[in-house]
Amino acid sequence: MQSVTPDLTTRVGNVLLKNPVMSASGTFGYGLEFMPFYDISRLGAVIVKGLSLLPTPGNPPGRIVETPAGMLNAIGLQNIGVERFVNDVAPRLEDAGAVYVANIYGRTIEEYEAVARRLSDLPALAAIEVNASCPNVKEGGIAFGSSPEGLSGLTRRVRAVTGKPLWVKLSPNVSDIGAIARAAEEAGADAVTLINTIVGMAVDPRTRRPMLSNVTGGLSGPAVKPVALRMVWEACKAVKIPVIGIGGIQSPGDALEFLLVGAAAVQVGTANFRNPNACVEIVDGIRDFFVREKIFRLDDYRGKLLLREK
Amino acid sequence: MQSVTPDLTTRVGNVLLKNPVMSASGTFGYGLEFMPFYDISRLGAVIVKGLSLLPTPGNPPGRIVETPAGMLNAIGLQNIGVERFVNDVAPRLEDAGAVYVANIYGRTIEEYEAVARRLSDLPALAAIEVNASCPNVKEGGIAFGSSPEGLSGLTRRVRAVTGKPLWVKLSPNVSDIGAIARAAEEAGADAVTLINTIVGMAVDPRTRRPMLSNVTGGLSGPAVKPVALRMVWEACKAVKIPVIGIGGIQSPGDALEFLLVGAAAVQVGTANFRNPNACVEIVDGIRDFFVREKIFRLDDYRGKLLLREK
Amino acid sequence: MPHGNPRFVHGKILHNTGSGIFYRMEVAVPERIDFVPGQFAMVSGWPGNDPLLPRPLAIFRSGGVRGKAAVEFVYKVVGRGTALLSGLHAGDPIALTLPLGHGFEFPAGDRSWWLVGGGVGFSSVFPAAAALEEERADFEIFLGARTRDQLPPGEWIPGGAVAGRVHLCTDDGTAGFFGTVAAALRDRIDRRKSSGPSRVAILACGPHEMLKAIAEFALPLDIRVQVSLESSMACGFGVCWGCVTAIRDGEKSGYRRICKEGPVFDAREVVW
Amino acid sequence: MPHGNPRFVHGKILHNTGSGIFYRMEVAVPERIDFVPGQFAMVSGWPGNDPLLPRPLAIFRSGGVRGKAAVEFVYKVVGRGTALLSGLHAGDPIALTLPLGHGFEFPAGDRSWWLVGGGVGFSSVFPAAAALEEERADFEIFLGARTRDQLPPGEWIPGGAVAGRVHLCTDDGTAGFFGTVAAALRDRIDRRKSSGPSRVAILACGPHEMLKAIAEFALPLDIRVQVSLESSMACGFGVCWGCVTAIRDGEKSGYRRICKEGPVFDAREVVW
Ligand SMILES: Cc1cc2nc3c(=O)[nH]c(=O)nc-3n(C[C@H](O)[C@H](O)[C@H](O)COP(=O)(O)OP(=O)(O)OC[C@H]3O[C@@H](n4cnc5c(N)ncnc54)[C@H](O)[C@@H]3O)c2cc1C
Ligand SMILES: Cc1cc2nc3c(=O)[nH]c(=O)nc-3n(C[C@H](O)[C@H](O)[C@H](O)COP(=O)(O)OP(=O)(O)OC[C@H]3O[C@@H](n4cnc5c(N)ncnc54)[C@H](O)[C@@H]3O)c2cc1C
Ligand SMILES: Cc1cc2nc3c(=O)[nH]c(=O)nc-3n(C[C@H](O)[C@H](O)[C@H](O)COP(=O)(O)O)c2cc1C
Ligand SMILES: Cc1cc2nc3c(=O)[nH]c(=O)nc-3n(C[C@H](O)[C@H](O)[C@H](O)COP(=O)(O)O)c2cc1C
Ligand code: FES
Ligand code: FES
Repeated sequence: MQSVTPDLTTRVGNVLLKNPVMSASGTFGYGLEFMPFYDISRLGAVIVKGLSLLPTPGNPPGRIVETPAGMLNAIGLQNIGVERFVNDVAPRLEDAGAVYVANIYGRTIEEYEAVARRLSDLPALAAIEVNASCPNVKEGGIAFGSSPEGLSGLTRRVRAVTGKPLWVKLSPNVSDIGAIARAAEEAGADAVTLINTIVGMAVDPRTRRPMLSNVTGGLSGPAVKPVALRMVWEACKAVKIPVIGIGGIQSPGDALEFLLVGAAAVQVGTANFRNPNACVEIVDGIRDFFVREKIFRLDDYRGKLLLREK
Repeated sequence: MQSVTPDLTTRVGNVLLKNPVMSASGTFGYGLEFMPFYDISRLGAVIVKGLSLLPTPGNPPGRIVETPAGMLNAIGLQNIGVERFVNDVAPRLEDAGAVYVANIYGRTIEEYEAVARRLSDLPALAAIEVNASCPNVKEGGIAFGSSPEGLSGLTRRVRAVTGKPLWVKLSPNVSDIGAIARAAEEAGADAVTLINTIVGMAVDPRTRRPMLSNVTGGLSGPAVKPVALRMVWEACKAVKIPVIGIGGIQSPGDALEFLLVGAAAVQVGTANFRNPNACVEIVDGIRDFFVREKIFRLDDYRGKLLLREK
Repeated sequence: MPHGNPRFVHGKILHNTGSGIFYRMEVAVPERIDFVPGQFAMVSGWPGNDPLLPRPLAIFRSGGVRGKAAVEFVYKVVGRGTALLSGLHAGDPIALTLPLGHGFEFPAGDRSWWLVGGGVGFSSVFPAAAALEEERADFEIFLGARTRDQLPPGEWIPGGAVAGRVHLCTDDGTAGFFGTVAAALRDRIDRRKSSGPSRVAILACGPHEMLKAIAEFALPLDIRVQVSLESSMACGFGVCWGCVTAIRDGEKSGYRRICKEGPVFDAREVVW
Repeated sequence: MPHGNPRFVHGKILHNTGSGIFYRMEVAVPERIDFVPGQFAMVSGWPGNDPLLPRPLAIFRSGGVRGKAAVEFVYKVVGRGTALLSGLHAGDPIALTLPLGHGFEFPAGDRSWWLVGGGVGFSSVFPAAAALEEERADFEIFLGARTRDQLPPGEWIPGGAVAGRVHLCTDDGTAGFFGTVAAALRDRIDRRKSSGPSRVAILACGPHEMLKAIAEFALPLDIRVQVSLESSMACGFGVCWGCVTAIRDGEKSGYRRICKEGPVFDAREVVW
């Protein structure tokens, strides 16, 4: 008996992805760094490091620290700036056949607008993901991202300057993730991505100093997965637009958990560090699981969490 | 050269503790269960399982699930009720020479008041810790605990019915922990305890069912330590009343991190499960560290985090 | 047998070797551990916090004296924790909290004991058999497994694989009785009608479905059944309330801790 | 030497044995790994997610052909990751991403190479020595350690512990030069004034303070110094921006990734 290859395609708004696995911004460089490891066109999409209007130097060293089953980072959004991305990187991503999405941030709403506008010149760019939630720079959008009103304003303004599909990346450092997701939806987002990192801290009891130059940093990795999954589930219940799930995904099983609670697609971040092949191994693992469980289409599985009736 | 025994005493409001290490509510039973392992009077204090007005059956099985470096629980506050605690347990804790604190919750503010009132009859009870943050029962106080207004109301009402020192245990599932801590302070709390568990979730991709009967549960253990430490630091900056730090503490080093950012004392929860001696080993480890580093009094170390001038 | 107080001890592995699908691990401990068959230990023997929680394993054997005391466990690799255990070597450190829980009860009186182990469940009924053997009590052992290779080696059976006393059952018929251990028990009861089933008491440990099947046919026949239940556990000594099962006991019905009031329960009280 | 593309491979430990304070671990890999001295691997060989991140180790040696290829590492146990590595046995699996980073450069031209390893830093300078030995280039080795037992075994030194070519230095004087390796280098320079220091190039790996001391006295003398820097790393291949150091390079100054643009930098560019 021959097994039918399951259909892993998924839609994020009007973006059609060949499978639901994307790389997470800030953990995948500009995508090109992974080409020695595998053909990046095999991913649903590549999300590149957060881009700002001008090149950004980032925070002083003492940028990462390992924590139990996780890590804190305070990179401070070091990046080459949107101009070099458009000129030098984007053409090479296109040559590689990758579907790619640009993650952006600004110190002010005007900067967000400017970056979005410049990126709109790239015909092949699949979508713009607005980082409204970086905890590591004062200007990283968290000011906009931690209240429904702030997020609504930012989303509306960026929405107005670009025809590209607009994904809004949400902060988990909030009381009510559903309300935040709804704010993004009402302001015109085509999808929401969550979670960004959770603000955390580590200090050295002997030297009495913080481990990060920035004092606090963003927690990511397997440690946060249970929190991310709960928030994705809540967001899926709160909005009609697609939800992209992220946070601690390391294995096909982890990705399936997010799809099961309703995510349209997932992103894989910290897992790339330990295993550069993590993203493609997750694609293959999801396919194998579907073959084994006789599931023919992603849509027959997605959001099909079984709850006991009360 | 003989080494001086460092002075580990600490004050939480007007409660004097012989050392800053307490057990965390819900992870230490009623304290008596630890007597085969060690003399519980060696702890700063014993905080017992959350007590309600009437005995509470708790949630159906499927109450715990392990996660990377953490665990989710949805016990649903199963407990023997305040009456049995006062009659059967409290006298035995007193016989054991333990300093003990009762953690309480109610389905309504009136129930909180009733439990607090009944406990005030216990002369030896050191303090009442109000759980305003249990994520696992609708009535667990999280409704009161996730907004400054709700918390303020609850705190004021309980404050009015008891002369006991009042500690308010805060939920980490909020946007601004500083504001929540201030609300408790302004409403008359003698101390704040944080963090309670972070709401999380786990599902089984094969059976498509939640792993917990309650669907979501509370995340605890080393995984949450960086988040807890950051919140404790923020709370210490926000209020003048003592802050009791908790979340993922497993080792003397972990406890020292919380003291360094300003906690007056710490609580140890999940760590008791893997190592029943965790609490006393942490007391001893802190003492050894102080001896090694020639620190004579806890107060010479507490809150002495060194930050670079900006 | 009285249930003693638990201790937390640091042990050192003496040997840890696989035999078919089972591993048998002996651990040197600081002092002799007395236990009641059915009691267990919480075991953790890996560095780091993932997995975080210790794993419950029945105490299979315990012996020696202070300075030379040792306990033994038998386990099957089913997931991450047991896989980590199986990778440990002689000399490696391991932490144990033990003895824990409420074990099997052996009320005095003339009766025949039927000890039933499904899968790795034999690990808590063999100690019961060893105790009965010591008392020269009358017992039979029923062992169920999916296939022949999933049965424990004969030499692990207390008193040896005495014909007539040990009944092997396999789901695929590759050894002994062709069918479930519950079916074999029923069979045995039918053949024994004459002497009256009320003089039999069953002690069982194994998959939930097996225990349930045994309770369903044995309880109506007035056979006393004690079952050892399983659950995920965080603490193992009664302080987290994570491991409960619903128990029916008149006024006192409610959720009971498998690690404290159990793991052994009277099958009549279990809400199946 | 050109810097090849990195790969992610699953290896199997061939041996992993301690020698004094150092472990030497050989790993069978699917295909031959060509590397430039100073390049490294990200290594993770433990189950579970705690510790989460792989650990950087310099490639000490690489050889063999497809099917029989192997790489070797030398490490010192300083924390949890290296402790876990030291507990692995022959046959255990281990994951490697390699070769990574920008290694030492060996510009053509007649010069004398001084290779400096402080602590376990010899692990990236010995490969450089081996390459120079192959080219019959002129080199000397300086090894610094706190005490005699913290020096690598003589037989690990490429070309052997040839007198006059290998200079041992200990902080406590228990072997060789009594003082830091930087002091020994200065000493050597003084004694060599005649032939002109400009024909010397230094390659160094070790504690930051040692590298800084070397740069401080050697750069003003116009000696070219390459240093291999360390940092905590998450990815090791340039995608997380976690491992940066400040680099001074005119227009292009800024934070550079130690794992990608380094670990070897021209000492003139490092902001010490
Ligand atoms: C009182 C008691 C005594 C036990 N004695 C023994 C013994 O002597 N020998 C032995 O081999 N096993 C015994 N077990 C079962 C053993 O504890 C589990 O197999 C073990 O905890 C699994 O850990 P893991 O990390 O390998 O598996 P995990 O990775 O945690 O889980 C793997 C699979 O096993 C299932 N599982 C996990 N824990 C349990 C559990 N406690 N009960 C049932 N299924 C579980 C999971 O749902 C999952 O499907 C006992 C259990 C209890 C409660
Ligand atoms: C490019 C490169 C090549 C290296 N090559 C080797 C080698 O060949 N052999 C070898 O033994 N070591 C080498 N190291 C250092 C090695 O990576 C660290 O010793 C190791 O990561 C420590 O891990 P751990 O879990 O044992 O210690 P941890 O528990 O993580 O830390 C223990 C202590 O070591 C310190 N530490 C941790 N990581 C580093 C680091 N990267 N640099 C400096 N201090 C650190 C910590 O601050 C802490 O004080 C290299 C490092 C780099 C960056
Ligand atoms: C080193 C690092 C850098 C990151 N940089 C960005 C960024 O530039 N923009 C962004 O939106 N998220 C950034 N993130 C957040 C991740 O995209 C992701 O939301 C988070 O890490 C949780 O997923 P994970 O647990 O799979 O890593 C970064 C995360 C890490 C670890
Ligand atoms: C099984 C379990 C039960 C708990 N029950 C309570 C409770 O009754 N009342 C309460 O205030 N907190 C309760 N908590 C929260 C802990 O007291 C503590 O705030 C939390 O677990 C974080 O600390 P830890 O990481 O050290 O466990 C419980 C936690 C666990 C794991
Ligand atoms: S496992 Fe904690 S109460 Fe049973
Ligand atoms: S370690 Fe990730 S960029 Fe260097």
